[in-house]
Amino acid sequence: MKGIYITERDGMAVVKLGSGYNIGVPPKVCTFVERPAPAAVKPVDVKQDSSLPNLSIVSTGGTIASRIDYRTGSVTSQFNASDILVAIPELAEIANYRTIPLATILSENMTPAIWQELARAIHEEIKGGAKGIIVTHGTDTMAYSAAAISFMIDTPVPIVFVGSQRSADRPSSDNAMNAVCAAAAATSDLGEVAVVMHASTNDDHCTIHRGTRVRKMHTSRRDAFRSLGIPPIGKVEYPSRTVTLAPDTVRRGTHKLALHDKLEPHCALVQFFPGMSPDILRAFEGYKGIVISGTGLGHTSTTLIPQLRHLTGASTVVVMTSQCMNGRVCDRVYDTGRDLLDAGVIEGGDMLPEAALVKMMWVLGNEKDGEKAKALMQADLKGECNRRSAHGL
Amino acid sequence: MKGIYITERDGMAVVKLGSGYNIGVPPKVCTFVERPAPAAVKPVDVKQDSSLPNLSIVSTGGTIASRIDYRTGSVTSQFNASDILVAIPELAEIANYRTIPLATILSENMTPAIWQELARAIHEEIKGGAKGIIVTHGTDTMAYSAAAISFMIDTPVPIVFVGSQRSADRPSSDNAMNAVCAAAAATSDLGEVAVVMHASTNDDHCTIHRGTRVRKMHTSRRDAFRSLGIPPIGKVEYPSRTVTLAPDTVRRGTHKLALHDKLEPHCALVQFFPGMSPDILRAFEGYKGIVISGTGLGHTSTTLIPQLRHLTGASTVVVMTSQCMNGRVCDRVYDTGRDLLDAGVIEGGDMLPEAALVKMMWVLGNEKDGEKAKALMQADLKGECNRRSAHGL
Amino acid sequence: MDYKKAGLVAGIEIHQQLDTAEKLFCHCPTALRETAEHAGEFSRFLRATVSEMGEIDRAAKEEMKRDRRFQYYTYDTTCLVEDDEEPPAPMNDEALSVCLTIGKMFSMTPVPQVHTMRKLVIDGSNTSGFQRTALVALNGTLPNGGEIETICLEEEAAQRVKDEVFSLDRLGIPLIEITTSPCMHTPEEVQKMAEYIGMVLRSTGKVKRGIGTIRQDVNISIAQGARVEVKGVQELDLIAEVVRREVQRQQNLLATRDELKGRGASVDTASAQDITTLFKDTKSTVLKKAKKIHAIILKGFAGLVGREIQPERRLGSEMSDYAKKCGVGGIFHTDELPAYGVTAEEVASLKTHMKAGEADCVIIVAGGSEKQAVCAIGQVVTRATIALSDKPVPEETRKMLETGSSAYMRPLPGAARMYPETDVLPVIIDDARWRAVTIPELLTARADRYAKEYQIDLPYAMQLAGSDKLPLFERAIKEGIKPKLAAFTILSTATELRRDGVDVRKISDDAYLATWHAVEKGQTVREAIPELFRSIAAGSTFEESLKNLAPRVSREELEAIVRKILADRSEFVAQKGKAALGPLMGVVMAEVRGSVDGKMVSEVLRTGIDKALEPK
Amino acid sequence: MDYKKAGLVAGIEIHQQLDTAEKLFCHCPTALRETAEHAGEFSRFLRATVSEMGEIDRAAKEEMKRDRRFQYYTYDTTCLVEDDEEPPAPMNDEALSVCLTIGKMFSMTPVPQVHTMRKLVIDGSNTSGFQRTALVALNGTLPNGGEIETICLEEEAAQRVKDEVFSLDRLGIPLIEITTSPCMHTPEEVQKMAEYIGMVLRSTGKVKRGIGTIRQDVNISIAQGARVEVKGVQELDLIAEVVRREVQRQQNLLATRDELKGRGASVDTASAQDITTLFKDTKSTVLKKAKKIHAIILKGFAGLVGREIQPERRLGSEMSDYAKKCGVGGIFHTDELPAYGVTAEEVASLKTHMKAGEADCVIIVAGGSEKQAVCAIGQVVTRATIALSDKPVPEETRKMLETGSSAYMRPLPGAARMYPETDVLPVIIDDARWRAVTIPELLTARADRYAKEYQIDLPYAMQLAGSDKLPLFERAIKEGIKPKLAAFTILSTATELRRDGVDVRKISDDAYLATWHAVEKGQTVREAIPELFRSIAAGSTFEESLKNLAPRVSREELEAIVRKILADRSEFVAQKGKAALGPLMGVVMAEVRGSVDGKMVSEVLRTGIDKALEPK
Repeated sequence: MKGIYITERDGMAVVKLGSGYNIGVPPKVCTFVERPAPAAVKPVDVKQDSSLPNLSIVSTGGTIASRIDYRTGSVTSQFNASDILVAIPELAEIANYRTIPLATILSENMTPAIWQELARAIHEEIKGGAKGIIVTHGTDTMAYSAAAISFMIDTPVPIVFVGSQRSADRPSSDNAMNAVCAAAAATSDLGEVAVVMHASTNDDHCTIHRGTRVRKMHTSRRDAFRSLGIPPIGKVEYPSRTVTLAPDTVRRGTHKLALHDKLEPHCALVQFFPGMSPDILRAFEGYKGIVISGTGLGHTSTTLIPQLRHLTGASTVVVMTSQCMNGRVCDRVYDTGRDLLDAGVIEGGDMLPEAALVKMMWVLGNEKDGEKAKALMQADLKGECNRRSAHGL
Repeated sequence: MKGIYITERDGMAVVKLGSGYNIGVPPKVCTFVERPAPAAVKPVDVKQDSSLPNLSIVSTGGTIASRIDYRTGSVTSQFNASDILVAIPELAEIANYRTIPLATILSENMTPAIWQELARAIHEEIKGGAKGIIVTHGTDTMAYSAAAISFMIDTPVPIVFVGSQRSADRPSSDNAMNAVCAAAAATSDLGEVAVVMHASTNDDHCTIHRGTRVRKMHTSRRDAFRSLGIPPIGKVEYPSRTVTLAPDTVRRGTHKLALHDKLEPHCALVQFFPGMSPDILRAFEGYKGIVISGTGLGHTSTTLIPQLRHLTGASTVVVMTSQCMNGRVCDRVYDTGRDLLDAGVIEGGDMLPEAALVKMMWVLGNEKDGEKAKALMQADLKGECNRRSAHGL
Repeated sequence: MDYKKAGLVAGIEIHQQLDTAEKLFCHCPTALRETAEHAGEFSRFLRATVSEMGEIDRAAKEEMKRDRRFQYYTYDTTCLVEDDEEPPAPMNDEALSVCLTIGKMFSMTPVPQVHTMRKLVIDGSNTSGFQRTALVALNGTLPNGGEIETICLEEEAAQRVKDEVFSLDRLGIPLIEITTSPCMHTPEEVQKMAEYIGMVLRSTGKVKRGIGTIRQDVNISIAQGARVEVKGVQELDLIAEVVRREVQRQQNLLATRDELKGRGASVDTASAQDITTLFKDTKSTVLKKAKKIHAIILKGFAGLVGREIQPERRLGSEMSDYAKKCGVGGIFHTDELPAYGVTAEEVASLKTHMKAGEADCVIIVAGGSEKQAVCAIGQVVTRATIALSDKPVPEETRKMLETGSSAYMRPLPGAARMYPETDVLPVIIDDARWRAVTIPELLTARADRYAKEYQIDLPYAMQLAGSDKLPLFERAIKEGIKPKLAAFTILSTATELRRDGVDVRKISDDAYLATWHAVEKGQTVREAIPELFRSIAAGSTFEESLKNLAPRVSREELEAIVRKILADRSEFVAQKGKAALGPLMGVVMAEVRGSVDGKMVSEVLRTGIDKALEPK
Repeated sequence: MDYKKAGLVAGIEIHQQLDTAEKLFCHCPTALRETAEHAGEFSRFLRATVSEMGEIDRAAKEEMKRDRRFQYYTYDTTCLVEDDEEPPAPMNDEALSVCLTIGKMFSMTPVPQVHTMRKLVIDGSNTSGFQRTALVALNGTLPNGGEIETICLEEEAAQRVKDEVFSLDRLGIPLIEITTSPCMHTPEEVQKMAEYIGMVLRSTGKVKRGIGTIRQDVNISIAQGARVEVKGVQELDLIAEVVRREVQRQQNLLATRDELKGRGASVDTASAQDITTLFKDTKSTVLKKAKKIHAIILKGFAGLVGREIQPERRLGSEMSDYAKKCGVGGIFHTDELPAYGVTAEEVASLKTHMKAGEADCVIIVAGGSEKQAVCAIGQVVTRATIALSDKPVPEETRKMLETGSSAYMRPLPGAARMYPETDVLPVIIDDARWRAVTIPELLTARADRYAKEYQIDLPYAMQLAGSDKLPLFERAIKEGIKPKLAAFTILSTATELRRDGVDVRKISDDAYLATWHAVEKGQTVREAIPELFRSIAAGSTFEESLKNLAPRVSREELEAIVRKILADRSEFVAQKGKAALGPLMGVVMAEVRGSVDGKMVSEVLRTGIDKALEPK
């Protein structure tokens, strides 16, 4: 039996048969016949329409397009404008694209340092005339990154994060629809940092979420991303690509371009749980700030308070958020809360714990005065912290 | 001006005037006149109907009933059957009550040790003939406690956790409706541990949630509790008190009474975030187990993996769950996931991170064999871990 | 009427909405909305909390008589705090400042540490079941010798849409409550006091204006009578009348009691019975609809139940008010029957059945259920028994009816239905803060100043200072508009248009200002303002309205018009001479439809007349 | 027909659903559902992925011709894996074991490390856009010399409800695919092979039974022809006929080509044009509805487009199939016109307009849009050009029509449209596992055993072993039911009732068993089974049916009945003597409506006859 040797896996030689099936066989039964010439990749060159707006696509590793070599079964991520337009032809009707390959990481490996590079790259593109930015990003930490860019850039144009929950190498992938909707959002009247992803399990529309108000709320569904605390800031219908923005959504041109790319990475997010030992908090000594994901209105057990007081005494900023994720922290209602306030913990309003963490990195990176930093943590900088909790949310 | 001295607050003497208003005045302007005799509390004695089923109400500090002394403005939590029936007369139509004051703590101070006491008390009551148990509990950690009791007791009768999001001393409190619905659930055909709380902001029905599948999802709303991963296991209409159970809900009498009250408190829950330092994991050396609340399908950054491998090598059980909170962990799809599996991390299926933590305490308290414990962590013990993810969830 | 002799003692409470940016305990705007704009609804029950004494407040108990599900409308301008789904925010400092200002204007003493209390209110108007209120200042005096007991800062209640439906837009708007001591002894004194306090409040420029933004409650008692609070007097002009009628009511109740006693009247509780079958063939629609009809005999009450104790109000009305708390529509009594479709034969058979004598009055209640009917009869017994008692005037909270009479609302609330709002931290008013409070110019002083500075007649200036549009006037002055133009437009033009049926409320302050600026810049003339306003009130924008004005008339056109008018009226001109100017001004102005400045018209007309009078 | 001479080469692929507890890549049950029970719906688009060569698979491309939104029905027995919203679970080990068992039965070699692949399928039947499939075993041989090339374990596709609507209940059910080598040369050989393989599959007791659970695809080619795969042959009996007809089709296509060549036929692509206006007054409903009508001349094709190449199929049908891929309903050609409401006059004017000669055929397509019409004409050109070419039989996947003919479905899929399913880890089949696989008794062997052990006639036993109800029979035996009772009920009673119009599918296995147990326990008798089954099939439960049976007849009652019957027929009895027993049995049984055991009837009747025959 003849076949193409693909790889070694768990001690077996994986061989692709003429029928297309792979099988794993002991290497010793294989005989080398010949090394076929690598398949010639047809160069693709797709014309772009220069009359359309210029968008820049910055890639951090989320793939918009993939290519499959059926001869070997291998899948390759593709990232240049031509490749993307071959895979998703509708994109060519929306804009002209420049592609900036910033990183190729799985998003769980995202770091504050890469956020800084990303912010600088986006800033450069907008300065260079891009009418909108699309950031392709793995979905795991996309919400954190979108929040980070929200704080780091004052943007006059849309900065749209997009990813896919089903890999681009499958016909059912959400990549194409998400990318098309992201491009539509990036050329729309939007003027803030957003995440654009499937609104439901149907291929019918995408939701535009504010970068500081979005959270990945499902491990695998297409519609994993949800706005918390506020309604979504817009939607994009598919395939019509009609963009509708909410009344409060920041419009294109509202803000002047500015880059504030400092971050203090020595910050952490800690979820409180019953029986949590104060010793765990010792790990954060020397940290510039920690965000507590407390229970209910923003509590920890009383036993943690001395250690928290110790941290705030040592100039660690401690911000209280709630693991409930919806609603507002209020530490004035119960004794524990008042004790926490007394220990120097500050209320995180209705911020998401994750957004609060990212904001803290930004605030502590940019404001060295402790009291001012605390005030900034409680102020609404980029829609992350609302004074009012609307009915129905 | 005359008034009743109430207390000292922030250096001021708080005085209640004849009109009912409190004002704070400097202590030096006050002159003692007389010490009025404490108000005689009218003894209340409400007849119970012995033909109704016997329920036991175990209190951990959540209050069902409060009493207000308008003379001084003080609010007192009440916890004996008569007091409760005076405050919520409908309860008398549902059952006969025994009250067991177990603890009076704010629920953020709940500990595994109190869970053990609670489990033993409930076991005792059921053994003693209670047809159902109501546990009043602060809402902050109610979901954790309900999960703990789910694992610790095999119960033939309903064990219903209930609390209120608005304090019992206000006319709008959800306490009465929640308590009435809880009593209805506790006398129903239910046969498992559940949380019964408002279904919406309306006073129209309560939802019955499975103890291992419920999470507090809002800091302050009445309908903060939500079933995640499965639909609610039932509902109670109000004021009709009609109980409807879902088809898969465990029915009364399905299980034989048994108490498994061992817990291993040396367990922790850790949420991963971008940029998290591996040093933080050092705090968990010597822990029997940790639950990671990872990103997406169950990931941490690659930089954490050596430290996780170190922990598993030292016999710490490490279970991966997802901070997405909906959906299933699957570490076979991406490289990081496969590396985590290789490092000895085990997949937590579709368990909630909080339920996984509580389950871990129980599993490690009851099963000393490491491999068996790991298998138990992945098995479905009390509905906390489903093999299938239903459409729409 | 000698009120001194009657022993009249009266006090008032004034509730005034404050015009702050945000509500008292949340960050929502203090905007009132159309109910049609509501964005969501929810429904709740309220239940009275048990007091330390094991008792429920009597007012609360009364509210609980019916199992009521309240429904609430939410808006995009309301939040989870109004929904009672989120702890309150800290007390609005702007609102507190307004209270302190007012307190200082009344020479009051501020409370060193202000505590927010919960005042039990379970009629549905507060989603929490209580109203948050804080005592801010004490012991004020007025120039006229009146005394202010307290100033409280409260949250406004939700507006009732109908029945058990409330609108949350109003809930939480800051409300200042000013309570005088019971220091007044004539109806007129009371009204004057209310007028003065209102003027002081408006002097701050931080109170809301317009219908419903201020409400007076009047406390009235006479010798032998009882303290009665008449709530919700919105028109200042009615205050004295309300006091007069309440005095009348209490005197009549005392007189009625004396007559009843003289007759040896009694309430025959044993006579209460179900008489549903008696009316099974009745033509009375109310009785026909009833599931259960009960009746009771009030022995010796005949004639007195139906006798007027206040215009349009009888003892029967009082009983009816009580009975309504059980959910029935009211009562029937034999003093008023036959009527309402009940025939003389039915009345006769009722009296026979009840074995009622000539001196007796039979009361009938028609209930939707047995429970309702029994409850209603119980309420009738309660009220009738009071009428016979040593204290025939019950202490009550009453609501004002349109004409100044009043109807029973609920018992006077117990003073002790308050307990601390633990979700709101106390606020310190220290010396520094109190010293920093500045007192604004009183409106009366302001009127004097206007008169002097702007040469406006004093009564006119007083009117202006008291006007809703005062802030607009102040803004106009600041923007350089001539004071007289502004004052005239506000006080005369707008008033005339309103009398003419034009909905001048639709003209925004911005439209006023745009109009004035256009006049000042010569884009239009003063005389065109009425036409402009008519157009704006009809829905056009200011710009559209200006464009659609009668075309500007050029000097040449004006001269031609004047020539024609003078030619047509040459005899008149010849006859009147220069005095023709006045009468003819009106004719020309009407012709040019106000689109030419009067000065120019007068100039051209004068020249024309002069020319016409020139010897030919 | 000499198939050897024709060069027939055929192979088959058998797809058989496995009867496992859970699906292949998730933990859902393998239950089929009524679409009315669906609990949710969603809709998706699928798009072909780009291959390394920048090309899209030809079958996939064909599917993409239309922009299709697929709609899916979900059930409470499906999950997020079927929704393509969750990574697949590891491969179902139970299903793999069944495959290994079958592989061993065919003496195959297992794959040491089984890799799951994704096979591109974008017709909507797979939510992911691919079918997961794994090659499990290779190179088998059959006793009759046949060869099995491969066994694959695949997931079943979603069932099409209609058009673009699919039901997810079937998606993911494990499917074994058995592919023979192209080793067969007569239609009958192919059918025998399918029968044998089916028997082997059923021998495992782990395959699903009933309509749709097994599907055969037949690969057929003849000399000069081409490989054609006819898909979806569900009835075994039709396989030989399908082969015969495909041979006939290929031969006819070759002959047609020769004739076309002889005529010098050609496709006049330049003649393609819009002729919509030509039919603007037509009475043909199809043409009237069309937005655009296009036509083309096939020169020299006259008569051949309409000539039958297979029963009910013509070259025109083939062209029509191709055209339908563009969304049109089909084509018209002048070989079949006038017809379908198109008049002779219209045909004449068409031919004139198109300048078509006598030997030419004009093809018309009626499209819903310009794009559709152009696409359809293009497809007609493609197919006509093939008909003229050196290879006039295109390699195709075809679907079987009811009678055994076939219609074009799509091009043969490229072999290389597979790539690894990275979400599923490979599975090792090591020696230990392979050795542990046990081979079950073949159904043929089982029939022999039944015949011997249970004294059942061999043909009857063969029937039983081959029956859907075999598992029921085995269960009955295990539960102690008499084999003959079970066999008789399954093979005779049920079959007769079915022929009688009774819906015996509604009788559950549990009902069968309950019935047998009732017979064994004497609660009813064998003769009552048909009546019981009728009642159950009509919707009653077994218990109800048993209760409503004709009342049990006691021995006394039976004796009375017999006495009466004998008395009524005394002459007959006297005449026939003991031989009257046979005929009268039927009469008595009818009278007692099967509610008495035949043996007792015969005994009582015999006694009665004996008594009647006794000399008086």
